[in-house]
Amino acid sequence: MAPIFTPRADARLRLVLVVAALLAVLALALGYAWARSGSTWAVGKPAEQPIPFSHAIHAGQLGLDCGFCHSDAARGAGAGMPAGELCLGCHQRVWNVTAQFAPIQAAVDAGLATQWASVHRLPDHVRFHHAAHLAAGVTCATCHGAVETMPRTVRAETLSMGWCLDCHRDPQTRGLTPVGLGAQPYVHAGIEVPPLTRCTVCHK
Amino acid sequence: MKRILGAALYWLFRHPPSSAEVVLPPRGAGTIAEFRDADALTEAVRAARAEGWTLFEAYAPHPVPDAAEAMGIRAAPVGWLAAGAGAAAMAGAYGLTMYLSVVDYPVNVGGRPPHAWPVFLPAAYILGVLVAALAALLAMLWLNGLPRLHHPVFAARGFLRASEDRFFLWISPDDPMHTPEGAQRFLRAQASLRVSEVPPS
Amino acid sequence: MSTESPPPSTARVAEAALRPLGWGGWLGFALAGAGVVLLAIAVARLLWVGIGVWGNNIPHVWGFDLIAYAWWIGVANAASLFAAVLVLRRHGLRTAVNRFAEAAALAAVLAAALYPILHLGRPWLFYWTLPYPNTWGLWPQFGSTLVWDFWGISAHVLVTSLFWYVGLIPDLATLRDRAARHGRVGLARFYGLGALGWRGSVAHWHRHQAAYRMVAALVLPLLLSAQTVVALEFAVTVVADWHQARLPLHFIATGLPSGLGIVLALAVALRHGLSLREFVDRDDMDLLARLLAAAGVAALLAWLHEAGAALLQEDGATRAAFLVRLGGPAWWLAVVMGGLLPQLLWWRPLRRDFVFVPVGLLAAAGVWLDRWSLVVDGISRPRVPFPVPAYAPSGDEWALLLGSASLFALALLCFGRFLPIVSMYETRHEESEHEMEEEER
Amino acid sequence: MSGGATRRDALRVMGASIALSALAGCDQPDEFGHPLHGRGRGVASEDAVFPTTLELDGLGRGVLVRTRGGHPIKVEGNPGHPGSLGASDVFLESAPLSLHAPERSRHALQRGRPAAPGAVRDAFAGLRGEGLRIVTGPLSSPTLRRLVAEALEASPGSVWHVHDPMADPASQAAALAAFGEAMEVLPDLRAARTVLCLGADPLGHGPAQLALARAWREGRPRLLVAEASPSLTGARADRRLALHPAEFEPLARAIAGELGVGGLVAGATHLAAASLATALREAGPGALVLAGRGQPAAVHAIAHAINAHLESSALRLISPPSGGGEAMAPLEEAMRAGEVSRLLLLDVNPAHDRAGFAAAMGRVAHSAHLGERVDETGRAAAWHLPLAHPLESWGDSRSFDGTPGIRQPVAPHPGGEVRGTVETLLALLDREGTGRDAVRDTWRTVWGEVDFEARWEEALEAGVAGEPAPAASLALRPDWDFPGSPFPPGLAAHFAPDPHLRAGAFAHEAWLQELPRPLTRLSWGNAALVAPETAARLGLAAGDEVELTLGGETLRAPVLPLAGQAVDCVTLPLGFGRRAGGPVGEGRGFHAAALRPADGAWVVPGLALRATGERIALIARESQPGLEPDTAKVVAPGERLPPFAYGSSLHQPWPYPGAAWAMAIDLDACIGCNACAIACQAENNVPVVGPADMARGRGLHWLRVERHDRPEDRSLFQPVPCMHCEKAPCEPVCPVNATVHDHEGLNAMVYPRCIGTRTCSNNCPYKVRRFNFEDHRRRVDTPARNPDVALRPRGVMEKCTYCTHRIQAARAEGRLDTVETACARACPTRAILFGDLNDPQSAVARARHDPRSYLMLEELGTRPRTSYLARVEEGGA
Repeated sequence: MAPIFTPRADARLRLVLVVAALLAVLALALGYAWARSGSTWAVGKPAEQPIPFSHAIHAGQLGLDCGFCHSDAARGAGAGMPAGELCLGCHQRVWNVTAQFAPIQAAVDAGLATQWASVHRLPDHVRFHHAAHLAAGVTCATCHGAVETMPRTVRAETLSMGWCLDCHRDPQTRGLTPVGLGAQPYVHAGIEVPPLTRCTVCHK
Repeated sequence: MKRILGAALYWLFRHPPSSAEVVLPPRGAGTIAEFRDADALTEAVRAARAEGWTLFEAYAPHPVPDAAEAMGIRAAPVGWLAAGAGAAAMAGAYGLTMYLSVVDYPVNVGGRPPHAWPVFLPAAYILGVLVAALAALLAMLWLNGLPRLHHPVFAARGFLRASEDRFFLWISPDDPMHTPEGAQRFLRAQASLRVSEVPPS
Repeated sequence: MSTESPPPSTARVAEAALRPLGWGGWLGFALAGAGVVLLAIAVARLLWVGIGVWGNNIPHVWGFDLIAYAWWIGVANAASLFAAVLVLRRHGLRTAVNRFAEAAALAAVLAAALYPILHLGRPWLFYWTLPYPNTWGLWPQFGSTLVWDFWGISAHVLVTSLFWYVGLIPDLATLRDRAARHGRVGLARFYGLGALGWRGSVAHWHRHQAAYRMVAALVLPLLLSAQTVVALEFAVTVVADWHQARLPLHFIATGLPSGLGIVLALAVALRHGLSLREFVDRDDMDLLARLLAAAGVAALLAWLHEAGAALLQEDGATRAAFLVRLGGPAWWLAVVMGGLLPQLLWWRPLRRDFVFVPVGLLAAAGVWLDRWSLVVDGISRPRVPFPVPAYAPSGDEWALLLGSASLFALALLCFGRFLPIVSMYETRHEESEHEMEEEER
Repeated sequence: MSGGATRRDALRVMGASIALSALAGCDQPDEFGHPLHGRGRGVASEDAVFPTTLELDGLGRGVLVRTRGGHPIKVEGNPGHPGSLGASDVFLESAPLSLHAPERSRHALQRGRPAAPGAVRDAFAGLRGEGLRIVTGPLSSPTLRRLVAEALEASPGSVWHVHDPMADPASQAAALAAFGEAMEVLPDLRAARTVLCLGADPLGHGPAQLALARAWREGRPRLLVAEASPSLTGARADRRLALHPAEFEPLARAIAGELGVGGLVAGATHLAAASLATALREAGPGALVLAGRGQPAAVHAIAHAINAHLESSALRLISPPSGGGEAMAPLEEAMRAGEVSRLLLLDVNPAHDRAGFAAAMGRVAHSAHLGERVDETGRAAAWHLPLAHPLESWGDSRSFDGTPGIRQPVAPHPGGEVRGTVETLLALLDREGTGRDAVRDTWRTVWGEVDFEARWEEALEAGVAGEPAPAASLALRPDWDFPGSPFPPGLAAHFAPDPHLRAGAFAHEAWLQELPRPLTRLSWGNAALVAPETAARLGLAAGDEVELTLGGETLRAPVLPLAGQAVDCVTLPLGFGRRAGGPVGEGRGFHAAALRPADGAWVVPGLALRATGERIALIARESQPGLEPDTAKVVAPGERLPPFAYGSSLHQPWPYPGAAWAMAIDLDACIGCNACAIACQAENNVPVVGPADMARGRGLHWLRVERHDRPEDRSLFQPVPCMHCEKAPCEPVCPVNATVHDHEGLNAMVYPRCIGTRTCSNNCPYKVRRFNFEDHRRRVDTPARNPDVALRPRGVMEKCTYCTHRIQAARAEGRLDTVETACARACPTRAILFGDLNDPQSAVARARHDPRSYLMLEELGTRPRTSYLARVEEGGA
């Protein structure tokens, strides 16, 4: 009687095995890439803002200092968003297109806060202190990118934990000088321990 | 690159698989003899070796160590491959553990030193055993040339009983000494129940 | 085809796998299937609502989950330990029971493997115990017994199934040819794929035997380590009653009656359910029964040691904690059901199939109660003053337990339905060896 | 957070599909496009702290309120205010929680239905005029007293009644008899040497607790306590007697007799009298006798007499800051008689506290109730007017010693029809102007126009607006004594405020409902407290339901046998059995006030009690003893404990350069007031799990206060936070590095990394780790939450962090030497010390070398950073 498997069967078997293996590898590779791709982290995606504010004009063409509007960055945890009064203070004189500033005007009149959409919001369990980073020598652009070139503000970095650790593992080699006794590396059992990678440094 | 790809495709789709024992139609697929028990088969194998046949296979429904020895088959490589793979896996696992928890991200866990070697051992050990077992199976398959779903001998008359209660000796047509007549003559000389030509498949 | 010789002895086994399913089989599948559906519901509720659906609290953070896990591992452990020893010793009993002992072990490991994942507060993140490159740059804590256990349980599943499959390859070839003879080509192809083109050349056999023994030899240390890791999850803690070096040994010893008890009950089911009395014959059953009794002795020694060490040798806290366990019924029931009951089997007149089933299952249940005594009663009194409400398992937990048992049953039914439950080639081998001996005489 | 929630939900559902890509190394990107508040006018983006005043029983305590983005997130004591001295209690700590309670009234209701816009004006119009009755709580507020007085003038024949369920008529009567005018005794526990408390509970919860507890801690007088039901003072007593209510007067008279107090009309004998009298005599002017709430007037009078006789220097007499006002009984009579047509109830709930009041209100044509929520009174009244939260409106008050303070709003006023008490009275008087103006007017009249603005600013900044009331020097009148009719023996009903709910005013605070009571350990309910002997005699066990009959009224309640309870005295905690006022309080426990007679008596004889055979599940978080002996050590005075002996270790200890945070808890100072526990809950967004899960043992309190038994049925309280062991057993068992040590020795819990194996909790010998069996985030995520502490999702562990966020904030502000955890900040007796071990000068470092210092479960070698100071008792352990 005829054998139950023709010679072709072996070829098919091998084909199936090889394709399955390739698919598995492909899936893992795709997952790996996806997790690290900028789009996954909303890099370069602008958020809906109450008014079409352009950093390119203010920080770029006019050359305003970041601290002019984000005045808390140098001393506080949050960088602070400008009060409506600050915006209108200038814009009553220059470029006072009232229609455009209606949302801010409304907020100011109501004594309420202007609701900007955050582009760099970190998860609830993360503590980020602007002043500490500026004091250590980190520039605004390190995390926020070249905002002075951005007509619509977008995220420049993934802000993933791994990305933070790139600096925190060894700030000194990047020319940064973290302040505070607790920030100096120390050796235990012959192994140098970078203190800025401890959980409580960044986590609530 | 192109060449590699071509080679791969050839390996995938080559048909029929080119292997020492394989014959291409329309030639006959060798000569086969059927035996009643293991002893007869073992004798036949010894005789075949004595007469200088080189490309032949003996089939049995259960292990026949004597016959295997008579054919000069060595099983040791299986064990060695498995052991080697296991040891390598064990070392690799420990190395990875150590690198990740000492070099890559040292953490103060319960006041232990980063390189707390005793607690790194169990996982490494288990991994070693796992890989060794896998290697044993793969080594066996590889040395046996399996998986191989199709084989000419399956076409032989009554060969289905080879997996139950019959013993067979098959001489490949590629054997330099092989001629249908010569093979049949030799096989009939053994205590075979029946000798037949394997039809091409 | 040649039909002049008598049909081979193992034909019955092969036919058992090929003949259509009887009403009893259908019933079995229906029941087990229903149980597995229940399991699916319990798991869905668990994932959606959370651990809150269970009866756990602080300090009883573990309950049925860890009890069932430790217990299933014990069953699997004892069963494949038993099978591996038979193979290595080339014991006559192996032809009869080691194939389904391996199968039982495999099914038990599958049931056990549910729990390590499902008991998590966030089960969908179980893979965080794997060292894979993630965007946090974080790694598992390799010192944790739970990480060891992750590898332990994965290795346990894989190696147990390897052990089972390697032994199965030649018999799959037999089924392939059987099916071909019946002209059922589809079925033949199905088995043929599993057989990987096995054609039984003596070379195949030679290397196959080497690999089979190799895996069997590897099963032993693996089982010990798998069981030990489970035990270490308790032993490395500072919980007064758990923090003891004797625990791994205790788990292995007390695990034996559970595995052997279940194998014994299954053997009876085979003898009658699939009417394979001559393959699993009286002597086999006798031997198995006496093994269970012996396992009972081992377990009794373990319990004796436990009590002695805790009461005479350990510090005050441990003694107090153990007295709490003695206060509950679980410990005593475990000793009676898992240790004393099997002792009856030393007595020949009691070695009857209708005795084996209840004794075997009760022994297994007894071991489950031992795990309860450890996991629940063992932490019912913390070292410091603390309000401790009683641990009351919820319906979801019972459903999960029942479900995992059904999974076990379903796996075994599938195995018994489609595969040879007795190792055919080894039976043949044995017979041929007998013939030779007779010839020599 | 909602973004986070959905993110996690999504994961929960499609966990499997995510798993693949995740295996390849992805975690969830954070949420994107959350609103970020630009600064509103006058709103700081960082914290702002406002001093203000919050009232308890009408008496003010100065607080500092921390706000973020204009929302109060934490209340702490104002060090400059005599009513708090920088500490806080459970009531102050839970104030911000009720700000965002969903059941709060926002609109006026007419007969239960939303009133038409503007109709509220008619309501006030209807109130003005002939025979207006104004019911308030006890008023210490100068402004309110002024406005009430003006309202009375405005409408002829109107009367001001004070409804105070916590009032003690007997003591007022006694003061009148003893001194001829209403006087209040301010004990000075700092100066006292021996204090005899006859049912008095100076260390117990109340408007003066914080000050008295601090004074007790500093002076450490000898406490001799005779009481019918266990109290916090009794727990800390040096000698404690459990007396049946009938025994107090005889005891008092006997002591007075022993001391030869003049003017004693009737004598008596009591076994304990001699020894107590001797103790008092030895103390001389340092002796002090305090008679407590519920004692007959005679006992109060005798206490005054003994103090006068011994020329005690440990007390001050002041005129009560919240005196005045008519009683309620006549009002109720008049209402029943239908003689009352206009009734205004300002932030009081007599319909709950007084059995027949709701019915009587039915006969009042025009009644209006001002309250934060529609409570029993609000339901019975024709009008319900929404009251602004104390943190939202202007006001002022006096503390227990008469020190005035101004209450300034720290949260935005809800506006609309919501009014503060002051604004409501202004509306009644049909005056223009805001509450702020009214308060300023009051103080302008007090201070005069001269540099008023400066004083006003100063008062606002200091949180204190003047001096304590002057001490009156009054001679004891010769005819001070009036023997009351002897108290009959037999079962007596003893009404008592619930430690957390008072008479029910705090029944809506979920934190206070859930936190186990210090002594009964009850949560989410009350029980009739009986002596174990009584329970044995009646064959009752904890949770058995009994039917209580008193003065014709009957009531069903579960019993709880309580060691230290006087035989034949049944204590009935008030504040429960609410039938309105929001889901948190409604239907919890039994309504003890229903049995209370109209005269507001605290102790009533002739209670009948019979078992119904039913059972009621009590949620009593009573701890069973641990396996290890003496986790709470007691030493004799001067006794030294052995220095720490760490277990030996294979590994060299991990170095901690920089700071090494540690805590020391003085068991000898702890009075078990639970302030630390609630402060921790407020600071760390600890969720409320509800009665069902509390009963199951799933409470999430990070800091628990254990109660240990001491001789004479006294108690030792032991706060148990995380020990932050240097060799933490919880860390090595975690498979994913979710709990690890940081470089300053904190045992960190990383919520986002936790997968919920719970093995760390299993391995924590101190049982301080809590597990989120459910997702509580939505309920916690109000504007009152602490934004510096992350919310924990379902299935993760959590525990005390040593307030690591406060450490980080302090580091950022460069004031690491002053960092304090929330519990340490709240503690009225400064029993909890926190600081840096590497700094030898820090209080913690010094406490570690105290001879009383010890570590819990030291023998395990876990090297806790939290150490304890043993309690000191005569004769030691």
